Amino acid sequence: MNIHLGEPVAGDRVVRVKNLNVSFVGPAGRSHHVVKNVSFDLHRGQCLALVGESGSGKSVTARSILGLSGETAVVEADALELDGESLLGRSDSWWRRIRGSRIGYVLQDALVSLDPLRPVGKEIAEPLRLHRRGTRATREAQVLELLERVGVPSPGLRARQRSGELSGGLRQRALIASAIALDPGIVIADEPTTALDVTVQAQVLDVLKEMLEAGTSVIVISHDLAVVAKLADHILVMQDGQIVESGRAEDVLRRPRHPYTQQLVDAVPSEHTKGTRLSLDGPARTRELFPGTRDHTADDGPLLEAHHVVKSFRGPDKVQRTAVDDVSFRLDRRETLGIVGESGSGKSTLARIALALETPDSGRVEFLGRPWTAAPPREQRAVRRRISVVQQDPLSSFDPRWRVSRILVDAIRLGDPVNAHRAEERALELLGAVRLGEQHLDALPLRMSGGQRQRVAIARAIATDPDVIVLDEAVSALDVSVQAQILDLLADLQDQLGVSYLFISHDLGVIHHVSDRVIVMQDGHAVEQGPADQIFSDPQHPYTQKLLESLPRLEYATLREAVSR
Amino acid sequence: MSVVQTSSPLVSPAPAGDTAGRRARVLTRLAGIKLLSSLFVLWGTATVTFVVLAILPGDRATILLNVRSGLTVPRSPAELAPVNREFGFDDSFVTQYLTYFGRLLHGDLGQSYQSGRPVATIIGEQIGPTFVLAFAALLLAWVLTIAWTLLTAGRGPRLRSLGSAGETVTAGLPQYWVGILLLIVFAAQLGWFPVIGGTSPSGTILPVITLAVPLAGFLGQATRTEFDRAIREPFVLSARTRGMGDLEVRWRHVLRHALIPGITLSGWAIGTLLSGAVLVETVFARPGLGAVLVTAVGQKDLAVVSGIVVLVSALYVVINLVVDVVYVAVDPRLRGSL
Amino acid sequence: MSVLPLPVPPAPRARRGRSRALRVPVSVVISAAVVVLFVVAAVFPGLLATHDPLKTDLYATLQKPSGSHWLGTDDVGRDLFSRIVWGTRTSLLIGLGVMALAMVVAVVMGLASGLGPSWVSGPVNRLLEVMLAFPTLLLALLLVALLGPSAESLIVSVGVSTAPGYARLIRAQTISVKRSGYVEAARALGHTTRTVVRQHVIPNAFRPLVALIALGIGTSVVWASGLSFLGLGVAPPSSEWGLLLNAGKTQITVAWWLEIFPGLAIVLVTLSFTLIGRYIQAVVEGDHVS
Amino acid sequence: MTTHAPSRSRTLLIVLSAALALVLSACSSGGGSSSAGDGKRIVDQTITYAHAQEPPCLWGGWVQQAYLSRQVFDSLVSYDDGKIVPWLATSWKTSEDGRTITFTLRDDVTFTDGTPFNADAVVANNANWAKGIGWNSFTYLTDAKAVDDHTVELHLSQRNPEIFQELSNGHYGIQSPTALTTRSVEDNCHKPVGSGPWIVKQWKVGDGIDFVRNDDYNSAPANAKHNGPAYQKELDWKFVPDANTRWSALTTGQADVIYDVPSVQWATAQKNYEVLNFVSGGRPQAFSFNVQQGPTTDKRVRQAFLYATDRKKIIETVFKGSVPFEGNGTLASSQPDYLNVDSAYPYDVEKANQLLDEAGWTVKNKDGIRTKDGKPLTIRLPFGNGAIVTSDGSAALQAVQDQVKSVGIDLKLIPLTQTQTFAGEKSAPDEKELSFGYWVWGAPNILDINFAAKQGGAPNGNNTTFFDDPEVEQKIKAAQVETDPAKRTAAYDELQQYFSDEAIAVGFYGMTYNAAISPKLKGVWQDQNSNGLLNFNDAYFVS
Repeated sequence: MNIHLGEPVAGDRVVRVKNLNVSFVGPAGRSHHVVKNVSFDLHRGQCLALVGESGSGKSVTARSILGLSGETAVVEADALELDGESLLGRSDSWWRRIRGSRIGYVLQDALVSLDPLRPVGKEIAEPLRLHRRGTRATREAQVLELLERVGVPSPGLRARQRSGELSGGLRQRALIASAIALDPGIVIADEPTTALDVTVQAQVLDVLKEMLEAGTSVIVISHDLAVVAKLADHILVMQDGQIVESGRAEDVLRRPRHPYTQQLVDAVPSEHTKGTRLSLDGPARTRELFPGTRDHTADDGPLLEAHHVVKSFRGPDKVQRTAVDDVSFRLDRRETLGIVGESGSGKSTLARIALALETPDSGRVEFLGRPWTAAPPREQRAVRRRISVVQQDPLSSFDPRWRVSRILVDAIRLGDPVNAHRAEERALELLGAVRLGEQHLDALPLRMSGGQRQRVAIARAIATDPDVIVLDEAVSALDVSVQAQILDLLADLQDQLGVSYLFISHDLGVIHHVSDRVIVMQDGHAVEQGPADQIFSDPQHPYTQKLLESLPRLEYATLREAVSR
Repeated sequence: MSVVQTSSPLVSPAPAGDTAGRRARVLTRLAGIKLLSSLFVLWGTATVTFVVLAILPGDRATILLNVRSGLTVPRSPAELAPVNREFGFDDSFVTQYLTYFGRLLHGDLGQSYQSGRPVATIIGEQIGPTFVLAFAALLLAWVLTIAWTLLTAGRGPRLRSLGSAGETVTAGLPQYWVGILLLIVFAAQLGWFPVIGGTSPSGTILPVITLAVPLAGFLGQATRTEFDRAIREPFVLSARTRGMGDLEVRWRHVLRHALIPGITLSGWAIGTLLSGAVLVETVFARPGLGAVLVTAVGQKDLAVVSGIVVLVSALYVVINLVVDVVYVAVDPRLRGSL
Repeated sequence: MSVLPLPVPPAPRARRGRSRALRVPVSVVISAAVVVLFVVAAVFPGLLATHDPLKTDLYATLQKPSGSHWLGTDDVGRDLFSRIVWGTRTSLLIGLGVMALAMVVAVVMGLASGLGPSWVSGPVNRLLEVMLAFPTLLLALLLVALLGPSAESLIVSVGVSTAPGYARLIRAQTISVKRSGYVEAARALGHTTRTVVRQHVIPNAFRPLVALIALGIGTSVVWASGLSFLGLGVAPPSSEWGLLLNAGKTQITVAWWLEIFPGLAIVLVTLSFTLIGRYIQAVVEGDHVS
Repeated sequence: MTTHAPSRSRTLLIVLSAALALVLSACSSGGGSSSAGDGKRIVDQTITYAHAQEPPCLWGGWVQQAYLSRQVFDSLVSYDDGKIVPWLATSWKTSEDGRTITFTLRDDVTFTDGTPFNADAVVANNANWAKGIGWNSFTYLTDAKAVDDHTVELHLSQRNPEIFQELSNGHYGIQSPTALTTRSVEDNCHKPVGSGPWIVKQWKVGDGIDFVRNDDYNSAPANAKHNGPAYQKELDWKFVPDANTRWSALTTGQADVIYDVPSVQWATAQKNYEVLNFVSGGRPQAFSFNVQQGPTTDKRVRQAFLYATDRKKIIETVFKGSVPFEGNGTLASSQPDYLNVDSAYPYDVEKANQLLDEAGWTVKNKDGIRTKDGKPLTIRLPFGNGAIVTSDGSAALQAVQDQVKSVGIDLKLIPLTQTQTFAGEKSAPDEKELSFGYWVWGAPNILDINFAAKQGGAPNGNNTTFFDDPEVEQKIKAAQVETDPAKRTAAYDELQQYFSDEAIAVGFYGMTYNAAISPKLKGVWQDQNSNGLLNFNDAYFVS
């Protein structure tokens, strides 16, 4: 399959890939074919995006251009060229000359892509040293220059620090600085904005944009269509190692032809998707789970109410820091209260207080008008089953020895000490409700996919027939289509069970999609609070405004929606 | 890695100004706590030693008389009385303990009641050879570990299993057995090393190897695990995308990470090396604390045993402090948490 | 030295993926076979031994390994192979006994330190620190001197001396489990502290113990034989392996087999238990294979 | 009053050796070697000697200390082939009642710290012996008195014809009284001052002792091969506990002399090296049956035990000729009044079984052990593992254990640690049926030491058989004060025969001190008194 990418934006072709195939030889000699007949060209100053979900072969494709697809990888291609030179069958020393100097690579997850034991300056200087550019002194100067170029404030200080001492955005920028140290003609950025707060994300995207404008060719790998939309000239959509769709960015995003692309585009939650389904899943059937146990519409008044909650912690350096400072909120029945904020804003602490896992230093939380955080442990336990939780990393919330059935039965019997046989049946019903089957009963969560685990976590959360579920970054680690399925499932559950959500996320799109009302948090303060639509359309607080400005929006998707629906 | 990632998001980098002062205060406080707990450990070990030796069967005065006269007979009260008086063996345990501890507090380790020599002198004579042995063994173990790890870890399956097998086998070797075999083969048969080497450098080689090989196997296991893990870390790939070669990646990036668990083990390793030294010194007839200790325990020579115990536990405390420092030197991430 | 009862290094994590994890490495299978063989030797020494291990034959002393004496004979004409086989009982029993005792002590101390209220954990921690400051052999030496030489006192002294190391591991594990997400999840579900401790903390804190025990048995055999070697072990004519090594030492120049084979037996047992232990560790820590 | 004076021939020998020494020193001042009958003599070198055990102190009552003391101290008299010859004392006489011995001392001897040797020195040392050795109950020595500057009297609590032999052993060395009174316990322990051929330069604990020559030495015993400073400049005394290591040190040339050759190498040692082999005085490694309580009070059980064991073959097999079999359990073969009873109790399993049947131990339990009234025939044998019984000795005991099992005796070997051994544990009559051990002593009053029921009013700890027969004890006491050699021999023969016939104390092997010497070194000799101390004063190398 040879896909024409349209007109080159400028200049000539720098990378040519024709029928690239990559397989990995497994331990038993079995071959695993992960990149299938991929072809594309990259031209000078062009930004090419590889889009797809985890495991679709994006990164392996990109790494093949650096000869780093892996020790056990078998790389075959009709053509694999860099500036007209073939990249096939090259020696290790040849590759070493190419890497860093002609192709820069920005790995995903800057947290672990910089050596945590070495100062950032050394890491950035490393390509210079390896390719014998300048002396130690000139390299030091150059590092500062590079840091400045990628917009790192006080570069002198930062160069001496280690990656662990830097924030995520600074780390990501340092990583980019290292990749562009030798002014390579091509930069490959693998998920450059994943796990970054939205304001930081915007800064990083700006750096990449500047590079493009300066004539560098960029290959950006991302599952985030909004990011891609902001940068890419051309998009390749990959699924299971194959390119399923390609073309100019605008065309692909606006008029996705392949069902997979359409599904991807639809799955992105935003202000426009509110009330719609993101996935192709039909509605979950959960209504019959708790037939007539409780009429959720009966009692009025707030379910959960926090009054002037303050909580501070002593850090490892023995310094007191206020994590949550005078936050109040109320959560009503069938309502979703979104709490949004960047990392360190105190969202998770607030969640733990809402779960009465932490006791606030001052202020209180009430459940159905009765003391909750201040109640004695015995009374708290009686309430706990009515307030469930789904965490970001479901795996760590499961006892590693327990299989799904035991996890569920444990929760079921806590809510309703039924006999063992009945509990098993209930477990199966719960699994059905979260769209898992009987075959998962005996599975260990470790062996399940991220989406499946999150479904198990949700099944456990609803097992006790709760009134409130606290969702702490519950969908943040999931691929967009899986996220879509989970969000749909959550919507169904709320719809059918009348449960309320305290939904915590750093993702503005997700928050907007799910929330009735939103609290925006910054440095422990609730800076703004109100109905979701109002906050998103007319933010009052400067911080909220800044957040929303930074948010890359999927403008093309909006267009598509307007056209097709 | 968990160490890094647990750094709570609540801890934002504090302004530089007051950090230095605060850190100094925190450090002083921590140093104080460390010192106190060290003193406690010293007191504890000295006390345990006293108690064990006190309840150790065998009458001290009898042992003293018998060792002096080369007999193995029970002694009559008439014979024992003067000895008991001389050494205070007939005092109550509390009195003996207070006397003993009072002396320790003054830094007086007392005298061996067998030879009448000050314990400080005895230890002073013997500590050198044992330390040379233990530290040389630790050094050699590290050299072996690093070389072996660089050579075999993170490689193809065959080399990897060879490397790991080598470690597993050597880690399980009984030292005294290795020592005997080395002594017979390399000293007695081949004559490459002296049979009774004493503390001479050539006589130190075989004992050091004997101690180092099993330790290297053990450190190697820990290092390899971490090496295999670290070499799969993204920062390694990151370094390679900059054009770094395989060897340099291992040396500059991976090895440093791989050393961390081994360094933690090194503090503990000194303890086992001292244990091992007891056996190895016996095999090689090498002077050192080991032989003195075994004899002193055999003769219930409290002053000598407790002197060695206090010394070794002081060493333990110091070594662990050193390990903490080295640890931080290798892993600067922990600097903030100190 | 697998002298190493203390900190057990994390085993290489088993590679993810079902197909891989389910396959038991050949080395582990062989180790298991070796262990089974030694266990048979320990339980039914008569089945394997070719001679009476105590039967002296003054007319067949220091015989080289041969068809009638597979591993040769010692200086009073006893069959070395049979002595090693019978010695397995003592040596393995000591290894098991040491681990049993060490584990009881370590579990009590580790749990008290990891789970106890501060008035319990504080003193226990201090005690642990003091015990850890004693080099293992020194403590064992003192204890053997206290108890006199016998298999029982070897068990007690090596067990008590190695326990603090294990206790520290158990404490660390307990604390990490206590802070784990699933304990929090169980609390959030409304389980009582007692249930959480019973259902999650204790079982998970104990999970590494199986591997630890397997690793520790080999180590204990080596420790105990070291004490025997110093003349502080089991009484003759037992053929505990350390004792065999101690006796073989004097004959090594003319009868190498007396020193080599008992040593190999120790190495073989230690190695097998280590490989099994590390495999279990890999399984427990990495993947959960049923 | 009997007077012992040096014989003429001895005097001649001393003169001759002194002359020879003069000649030698004259020659050696010119160069490093001089020629002698057996090739070129090399002097002023270092002798390296590898010994086994390291005592805490250089002198004292333990035999390991005597080896060292002998290098540094001289004694009053020396023992040579059954005779007492002069050393620091030139002549001596014994009073009528035998309780006062008067020594005439040499007047030309100085200790290495410059203190002159005289009667006061002997008085001071007598006090030191009483405290530092603690053997006065065996030697009956009480106090000493200086008669004049060079005449001294030693007083005894009872007649002791063997006192000279005892004084000539290594423990009764004479130290500088100045050093004893003015220096610390530690210094006197580790660097004592004597008038002997060697001076302690340094004691490296755990490693060895460096001795240097006493260049002014002029007080060799009459039985020495020369009088005068040692031929070699230094003596490196290494402590090497492992027998194989010592042997390897000899074969690789690292040691010139080694103590206690491993049995397995004895044949090779005899072939390739000069070997010295001395069976110590006193009592051999012997079995002592508990005759006070338990099954061994029955003579038939004791005899059956002995008939059931092929003791001679065991010793031959285990020790391979380095140590002799010894059937006498009361006196060592090197004792003048020793009686050979090796042919008593030959290996005879049938007889053993028959005796046991007669004694009523007829029923065998499932383990094949004989029982009587339901009680098994168990004989407990605690022994000092390492300290008293070597690993070879332990192997021999295990062979005994296996052999007696075949007649239905359950011999339980209970090894004691050094602590337990020196603490005198497991020595009560209800804790053991059998004891095993030796007693190095230079005189036949060992019988009194070992078989007297009481000692100084208290139970005699050295009496491991718990033997208590006033009549026999009387005979022992009479024998040791008997001055007529013929009567004395007869009395001791009777006693030895008695203990053998009654199977109370029966021997196993001679307590042997052997050494192997490199062919390059000549002239090393072993004192023939009780513990076979090595003399390096006369040693010289040949090319």
